[in-house]
Amino acid sequence: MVIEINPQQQRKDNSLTIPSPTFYQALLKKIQELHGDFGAAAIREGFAAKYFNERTRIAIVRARHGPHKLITSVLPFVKEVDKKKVSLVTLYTGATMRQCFKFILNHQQKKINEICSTLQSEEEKVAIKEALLKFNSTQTLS
Amino acid sequence: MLSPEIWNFKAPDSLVKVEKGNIVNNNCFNTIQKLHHNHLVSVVLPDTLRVPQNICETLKNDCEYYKISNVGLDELVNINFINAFVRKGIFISLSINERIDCDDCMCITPNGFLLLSLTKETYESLGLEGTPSHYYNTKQRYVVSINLLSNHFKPGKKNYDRTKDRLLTLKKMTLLINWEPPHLDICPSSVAKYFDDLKFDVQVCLPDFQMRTNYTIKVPNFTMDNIHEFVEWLGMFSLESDLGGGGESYLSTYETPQPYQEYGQVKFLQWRGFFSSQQINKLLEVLISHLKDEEKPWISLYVQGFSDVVVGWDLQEHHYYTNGDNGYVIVLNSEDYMVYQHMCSKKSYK
Amino acid sequence: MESVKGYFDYNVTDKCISNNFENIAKQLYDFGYHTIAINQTIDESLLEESISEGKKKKKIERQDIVPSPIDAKIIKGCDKLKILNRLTISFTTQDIINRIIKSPNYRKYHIIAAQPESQQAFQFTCTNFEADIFTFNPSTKPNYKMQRKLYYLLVERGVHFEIMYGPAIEDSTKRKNIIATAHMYHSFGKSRNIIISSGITNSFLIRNPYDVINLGLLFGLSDGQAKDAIQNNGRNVYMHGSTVLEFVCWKLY
Amino acid sequence: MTLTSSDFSATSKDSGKVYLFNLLKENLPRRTQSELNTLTDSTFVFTTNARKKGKVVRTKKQFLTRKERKKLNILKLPKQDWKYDELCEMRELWKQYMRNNLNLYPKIPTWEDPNWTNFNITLAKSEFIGAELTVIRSKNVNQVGMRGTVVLETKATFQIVTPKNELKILVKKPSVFTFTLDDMKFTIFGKYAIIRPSERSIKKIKTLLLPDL
Amino acid sequence: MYYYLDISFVNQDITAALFKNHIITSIKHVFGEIAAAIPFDVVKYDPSEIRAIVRVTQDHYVKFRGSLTLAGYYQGKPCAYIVHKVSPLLLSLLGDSRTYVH
Repeated sequence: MVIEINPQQQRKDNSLTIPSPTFYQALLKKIQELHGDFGAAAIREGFAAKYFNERTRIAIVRARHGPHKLITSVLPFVKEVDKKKVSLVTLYTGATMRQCFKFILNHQQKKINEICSTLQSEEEKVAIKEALLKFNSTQTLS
Repeated sequence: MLSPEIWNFKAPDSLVKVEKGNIVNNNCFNTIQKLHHNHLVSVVLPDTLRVPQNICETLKNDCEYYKISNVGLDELVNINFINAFVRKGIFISLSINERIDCDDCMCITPNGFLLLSLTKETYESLGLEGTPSHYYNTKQRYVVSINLLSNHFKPGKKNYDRTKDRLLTLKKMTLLINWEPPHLDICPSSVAKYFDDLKFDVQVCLPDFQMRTNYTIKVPNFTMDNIHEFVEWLGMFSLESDLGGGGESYLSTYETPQPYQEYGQVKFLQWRGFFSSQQINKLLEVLISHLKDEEKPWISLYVQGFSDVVVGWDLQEHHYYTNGDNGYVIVLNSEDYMVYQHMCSKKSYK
Repeated sequence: MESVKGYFDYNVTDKCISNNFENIAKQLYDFGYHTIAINQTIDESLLEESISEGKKKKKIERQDIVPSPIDAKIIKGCDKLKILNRLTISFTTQDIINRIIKSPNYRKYHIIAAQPESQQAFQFTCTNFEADIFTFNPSTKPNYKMQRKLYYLLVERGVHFEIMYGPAIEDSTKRKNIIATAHMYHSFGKSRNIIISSGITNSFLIRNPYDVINLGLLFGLSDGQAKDAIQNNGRNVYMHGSTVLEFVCWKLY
Repeated sequence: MTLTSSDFSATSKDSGKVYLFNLLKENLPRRTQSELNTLTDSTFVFTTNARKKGKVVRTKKQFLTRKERKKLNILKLPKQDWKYDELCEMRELWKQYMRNNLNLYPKIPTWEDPNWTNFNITLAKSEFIGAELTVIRSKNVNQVGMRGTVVLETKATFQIVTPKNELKILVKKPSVFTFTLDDMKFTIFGKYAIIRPSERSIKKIKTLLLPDL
Repeated sequence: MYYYLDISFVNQDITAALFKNHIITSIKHVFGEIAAAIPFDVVKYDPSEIRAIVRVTQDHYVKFRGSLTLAGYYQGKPCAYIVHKVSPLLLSLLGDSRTYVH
């Protein structure tokens, strides 16, 4: 699942730094709270959450086919990660990593066009473009 | 990697058959015929001040049954026993203190079948022809059926001798016996005397009878559409649970089904023991005659079979997954009747 | 080779032998467990000192590392209850096993359970250790990697996988480990050859067989498998436990 | 250097040697000329795999072929006229054979003793003809309860004579047999005994056997 | 479409409301908040024997009964729920032929 994390107070270049383990712990705690021991045990096999890109605030969560319903049901309730007020939005749930990365690429493409239309000066456009595309798809999940 | 079901689990299912119709051509009787071994009978009589004596008597006098402990099964196959009791009158018997899902059980049906439900090991060392049970796909349980009344089942015949000495190898069981003599002058206790001479310890058991009256009860009138709520109310009433009296109570949100009337007294009668289907028939006739002469909203009769019986409904195999109940509810009023049959499910567990 | 019947409970720990075993056995029998196994464990750690001090003293003391099986004096009231002896060996390396197998007490046990603690030990159980039950320690996460191939290898050799519900009742981390391992068994080998046992230490943790069948559904077993978990698979374990080396075996008359 | 046919026909034994000498002198390299005269006494075999073709001697036939035996129907035992009590001395003989077969062990071992396995192996290798077998458990149900003296044992069946003087064929695979010797009761699991009796003494049975049907 | 359970509570005596409350907490413990909202009714409560009849919908029955078996502690002290009889028909809880002494 591809998730976008929107913090409450916007930083100036709206980037957000969250270490992946705390994001993983926050999700696990919320599932334990909402789905109890049974839920926490059900998703433990093959559950991984990685926070990828500070600037575009995208995280990827991997879960097995049956228990992924638990995660989608928990995401709207996650309010606070690493003592920062956040709200999670699921952008895409796909079965393979390739699909997720393809989605992320054209998601960022859309983001760039948005930002380019607002900015006028040329060099700002170039800076934003290469910052967004820094994300490389070869990074594998832990 | 396939992951197990974690969201909605399916409860073990059971089979319900509902049958409605006009009281004139009711066939409650053949449903009663189907269930041979009955353990618990309960009757609900709304709006009655005094229960007529003949209702209480039908299942009380001469309804004794006998408990015989550690009987070898070859006694039941011995020919003069068959000629004396099984051929004449209606003879039913059942093994108790044995679990149908892990031990070996025995039962005799009125039409003269001796049925054994055996585990794999006892079946293989018994040596009588049997069919693997429908519910276990790994052939862990077998059902052996011996027809006692068939005419070639006589001493001297190969089949008879083999059955007799093979049954010796089975372990001894405690049995319940209920025999109805063909005509009235033979006393039903001659079965007990027969076993007494053979030096088995025989106990006479009387069915225990309870009667209870509840006052000012909201009774739903019997309509053909919401049968389930009606049967549920019957259960609530028989177990004396709170019938959703006041407003919102924390404990239970149960309300009596809507079109109800208030009655001063409602009687609840319950018999427990070992009854044959003929005795239940007599009780139903008495109830129908009682319904005719006194005007009643409705009358309900609930009969529950044994949970460890080899054959549930008319030679259909019975099993005990987490609950082994088979029973039926009959509700009558002046124009129509309803039979609510509740059986164990027919699916074998995979 | 007497026939064993009724429901099976293969993990009555020896801790509950100390305090009034009678009413525990009585309660088990009334619930329907006609065959139980008293479980004695050998932990590898306590084996260490016995070996090391053996070397120090240079005297090979013949102390047998396998405790002698508790002979169940017939408990009052339920002589029908069949009591077996089970030995659980939790080990990380292979060399302990050879010492255990050689000890004379080892052959007195009806059922042998293996509890590997490391990948190498797990590999050894899969290939050539004659165990009847494969158990795991609920309080720690399993530190060996299970695969589908190894699971089926164990299934062909007739080894049964044990899930305990006693510790699941006591403590929530144990409960999570047990449920996660049960789901892992389901995803690796469609939860074949699974038995559910109690692993009880006191009489409050005993549950009746139909609750255990319902618990089996939660552990990812189908309804037939849940029923077999405490009934037919128990019989297979007993049969596997008493394998004979020749097709002729004998008993005194 | 081409040989003409005349060389061959005219040469007698010693001229062959001379011819050989010249042949070697020409072909061998210069350096080995001196050893040539030492070569005279070694013999060279030029024909590679010539084998003496002897006449094939057919071994004399010891026994009838299977087809002949079938024609004379020796293979099948007669169904009728068996006398159970006539076989009693055969039973005694077998008991005697089993006793001295088993008294190699002073104390009969139990399951825990170390020599339990080889006690079993001697049992497995012993002969069963003449034993008094009863079937205690079997998958096909009408075989259960049969009792009799084993008269013939084949790969898949025991043929027994029951006390009612009938010859019965018991299939080994689905059933469990027992026989008693003085005060000891022996159980045989049929499905592991499916070996031809002649091979049974030779074959090593080392698999793990489940005592179950 | 309902399932009925005949449950008795071992070890301490406890009032009806506390009984239901403890069931809810044990469900929350095992299956979490979402499952704690399972609608179930304690239809009959007998304080002398601490025995109750509970009605639960059919698709929540397995989770409900699972959390009952996995409930082990009440206010620190060990406790246990014993399920005597279970049936989709309420009338069959009137009597159990297995435990009846003739």
